[in-house]
Parts: sequence; structure tokens; C-alpha cells
Amino acid sequence: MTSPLRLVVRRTSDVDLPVEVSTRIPSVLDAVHESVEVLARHAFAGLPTSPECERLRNRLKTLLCEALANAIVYGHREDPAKFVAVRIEVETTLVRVHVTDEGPGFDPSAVRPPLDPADLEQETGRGLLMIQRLADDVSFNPQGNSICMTLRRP
Amino acid sequence: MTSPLRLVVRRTSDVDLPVEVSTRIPSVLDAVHESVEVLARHAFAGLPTSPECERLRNRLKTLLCEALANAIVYGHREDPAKFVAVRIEVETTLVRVHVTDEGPGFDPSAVRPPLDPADLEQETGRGLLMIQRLADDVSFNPQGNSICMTLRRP
Amino acid sequence: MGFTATKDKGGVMVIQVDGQLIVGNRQELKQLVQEAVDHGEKKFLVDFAKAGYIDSSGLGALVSISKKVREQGGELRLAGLNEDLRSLFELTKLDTLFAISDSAEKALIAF
Amino acid sequence: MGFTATKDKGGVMVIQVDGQLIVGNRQELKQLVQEAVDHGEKKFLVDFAKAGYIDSSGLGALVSISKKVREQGGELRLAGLNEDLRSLFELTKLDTLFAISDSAEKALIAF
Ligand SMILES: Nc1ncnc2c1ncn2[C@@H]1O[C@H](COP(=O)(O)OP(=O)(O)O)[C@@H](O)[C@H]1O
Ligand SMILES: Nc1ncnc2c1ncn2[C@@H]1O[C@H](COP(=O)(O)OP(=O)(O)O)[C@@H](O)[C@H]1O
Repeated sequence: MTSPLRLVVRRTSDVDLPVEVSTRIPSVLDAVHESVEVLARHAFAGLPTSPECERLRNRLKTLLCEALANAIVYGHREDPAKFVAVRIEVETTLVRVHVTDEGPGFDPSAVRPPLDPADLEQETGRGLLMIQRLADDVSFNPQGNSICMTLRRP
Repeated sequence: MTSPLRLVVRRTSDVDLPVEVSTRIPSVLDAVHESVEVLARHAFAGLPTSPECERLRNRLKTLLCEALANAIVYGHREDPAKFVAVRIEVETTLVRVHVTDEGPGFDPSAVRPPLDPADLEQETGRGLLMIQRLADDVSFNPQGNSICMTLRRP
Repeated sequence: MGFTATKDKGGVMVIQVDGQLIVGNRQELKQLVQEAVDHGEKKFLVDFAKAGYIDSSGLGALVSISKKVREQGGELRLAGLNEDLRSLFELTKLDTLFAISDSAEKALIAF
Repeated sequence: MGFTATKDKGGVMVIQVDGQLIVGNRQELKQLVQEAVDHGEKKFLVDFAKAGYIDSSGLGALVSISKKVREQGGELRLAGLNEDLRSLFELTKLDTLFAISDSAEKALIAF
């Protein structure tokens, strides 16, 4: 004789919950790596470990490195008493990363990356170029001290 | 002949990065479970899966259930157009959970949980009691519509 | 998240709580027990061995179903509570209201 | 996070990038190569097979060490770049500056 079995499975509620992860990072280049790892961990918590998501994670980390380094070096002249504000909006279809410094800002449209063959041996100047190509969308506040980088989620 | 091996291991920077996880939850009781799971996932990202951390995680989830249910039912009368704001501060030694509703607030010191033997069959009234006993510290804003629950991390 | 109900050989409805018993799913538990009571079931065991967390609404639901079962001359037992879950019953004094066994096996013998 | 340098039988310094090459650790790479160059090493291979991400500071460091190695009459090759890492070299046009091989094995044959 088998015993009767009843299974009650609850409907899963379709909550589409946008979560924000934010922090303030001291303006020290040595803090960039740890900060990037911590932020990526919290922002992408629960993201599967598929190769596709791993790529998105690495893309986010590169973008964070670029924006943090610029905020620390140009925005704050590496003054450890100044903090870079990072806010990551995680939604179902996209991730928006805001990096804001307390510096004077700049005009991103005036930046010329070293793409000429004669300039390729320059060590710097490729940060914005990489941001513009790695992010699905990039915008700045009018002052130019706050960048917003958008990534579409796979 | 063995080849010479050199290993450069970078000093790990001791960044103690406080991270904040926040969201807004529609005032629907059916959204509580999913919200609690999502919040716990983001807040405790990277927390090891030791039994001790699992206990902390479950304690956080119970606390979130209590505070969210109260905000939704008493603060917002289950009006789905109103949102409960949740902000979780994650620091090395503690976690602080803020739950804020747009309601009138209340006086928590006036609440009497049903602890008398004659009252034990009451179905409700145990939420604040559980919060006070599960959290390491509890405080309210003066209006009583925002609770802050602190958990010490193991 | 959900409940699995199985009737054991001794005629006890064993209800396993899967994951959590909280404000979001306590209605399902109440409904499950109500239907079983309407069906004439008398003996209930709620097993928390696979439960991670419960809230005060979940405790309230247990108070409610235990009342319902007793009114019909039945009996409800709880089992499988880990240390933390058990402490919730203690701090609310509900440990004095419920018959709590360490394990489902022990509870089934006690019926 | 770090670099592992091994000298292979053919006299090539193989530098493995572990995890990432970014603003926070590029100085270590530059220092490592500088010391090896000072020591008379001529052939360098930077292997990215175990690297997850790099930033523009990391690319800058590669530009810098490749210049240094060339000035001493040496040779630097890159290998093990996955599709995403490789695309960073393409979009910065640095793929025209570096000798890039698919794998460390192929790069070692090319020296
Ligand atoms: N947050 C910022 N505040 C002020 N100026 C900035 C900021 N970010 C970038 N810049 C300016 O833009 C220029 C280009 O930056 P980038 O493309 O990242 O290259 P790099 O940082 O290697 O110079 C910098 O040299 C700097 O003048
Ligand atoms: N966010 C809130 N806004 C207004 N009143 C609240 C709020 N939270 C709790 N209360 C009041 O405190 C009382 C006790 O709450 P609680 O201990 O959680 O038990 P229960 O929710 O089961 O009634 C509630 O009945 C309600 O009157």
C-alpha cells in the first residue's frame, strides 16, 4: 500500500527587484583591486557561473578599474582623505555603474586616445576609449566628475 | 637541470570596504519572500557557507520578514503603489538593516507581546519581540516609521 | 519553498516545511491543514528538518492550525527544529503550547 | 593576484599573469621585467591564460616593458589572450604593436 502524497508548491512571485550596491572608496590606487572585487561580488551575487556571466563580470571589473583610477588620479590627485562614490544599479536587463569624484570634472569629448601609429608607444590615454567600447552606454554629468556606464545583461 | 623560479606575490591591500545594499519593495506581502532572498544574497555575497554564516543569514532573513511585513501591513495598508525602502550596511564586524515605510509610524515601547499563558493562542503580536531578541541592537527613528536592526558578524 | 504532505502508515499527516514558513506562504499551510481536517484527518506532524527560517507570521499560522486541529479532537506535533528555530518558540513561550519532538521519528512514536 | 616568472629551457622568461593586470599591480610587473632585463634577460613571454581582466594601465605597463625589452635588443611576446582580452588590444590598436600568439607553446616556438 502506498501512502497518498500531496505536494503544495507555492507560485513563485515574479518580483523584479532592482537592487543598488554602493560604497565609498578612499583615493588610493592600491585600494582599486580589492574594491573592484568586492563590488562585483555584491552586485552580481547570485549570477550564475556560466562563461557568459563570467565575461560580463570581467567587463564590469575592467570598467570599474578605469573609472576608479581616473577618479582617484585626476579627480582627487590621490588624496586618501577624499572618497570616490560608487553606486551600481542592478536590474533584470541591465547594470548601471555610477562613479563620482569630488574633483573639477573634465570634458570627455576633448580627449584623444593615442590611436595613431606614431602614438602607440604612449603608456596612457586609453582609459576612456576602453570605457566607451566596453560599456553598452556611457554618459557624464554636465560637470564631468560623474560617469555612468551601462551594461546590458545577457 | 631545473629552471629558476621566481614568484612575485602582491601584498593584499587591507581595504575595509563598507558596502551598502538597498532597494525599494512594493507593499505586497507576496513580494516579501523573494525580496528577502535577493537582499540576503546581495548583502552576504562572498560570505562563506559555514554553518555559523548560514545561521547569521537565516537570522537576517527572519528579521527582514518581520520588518517588511510590518511596513507593508501597518505602514502602507498593503497599498502596492507605496514602496518600502530597505538599506543594508555591510561592514566587517556588523550588518545594519534599515527598513523605512511612508506610514504614520508607531510607538514601539507601547507594544505588549502575547506572553501571558492566557494570550499564547493569539495569532499575532510577536513580530517586535522576535526582532528585539534576534537582533543585537534595535532602534527606531523618532516618528517610528523607520527601524534599524544591527547584527554582529561572527 | 513549499510544503510536502505525506500520510504515514500510522495515519499521521506529515507536513514537511521546505525552506521557510513566513508571511508569504503561511496561508498555504493553513489551507493545507484545513482541507485535511475537513477530510477527517486527526493527527498532524509539522517537520522543520528542511526549514531554514520562520517568522512571527509563521508562528501565528502554527498557533492557528494547532487550535483548529485540537477543536476537531485531533493532535498536532512539531519536530526537526534546529537550535535557532527552537529558540524562537522559547522566546515567544510557544514551546509551552506545542508538543515538540527532536525528530519526526520520535514524534511519530509519540502519537 | 600576482605574477609567476619561470625561465624555460630555451632561455625565455615566461611571466604568467594571475587574475588581472591592472592599475593596482602593473608596477610589480614593470619591476619584475626591469630586474630581469638588468640581469641580462632578453626573451620575454607574458602569458594571459590565467588572466581574467586587464585595464588600460595594464596595457600601458605592457607598452612600457616592451619598449624596455626592445631597447636592450630583446624580444617580448604575448600569449593566451581570450577573445575579450584580445579585443582590448584590437580596439586600442595595440595588436599592431605586440607579437601575439594564441598559446604560450606557440609563442615559445616563435622565439
Ligand atoms: N574623473 C576625472 N576627472 C578629471 N579629469 C579626468 C577624469 N577622468 C579622465 N580625465 C581626463 O581625461 C584624460 C583621459 O583619460 P583616460 O582616457 O582614462 O586616459 P589616462 O587616464 O590613461 O590618461 C585624462 O588624462 C584626464 O585629463
Ligand atoms: N511599521 C509600522 N507602522 C505602524 N505600526 C506598526 C509598524 N510596525 C509595527 N506596528 C505596530 O506594532 C504592533 C506590533 O507589531 P508586531 O510585534 O510586529 O506584531 P504583529 O505584526 O503580529 O501585530 C502592530 O500591531 C502595529 O500596531
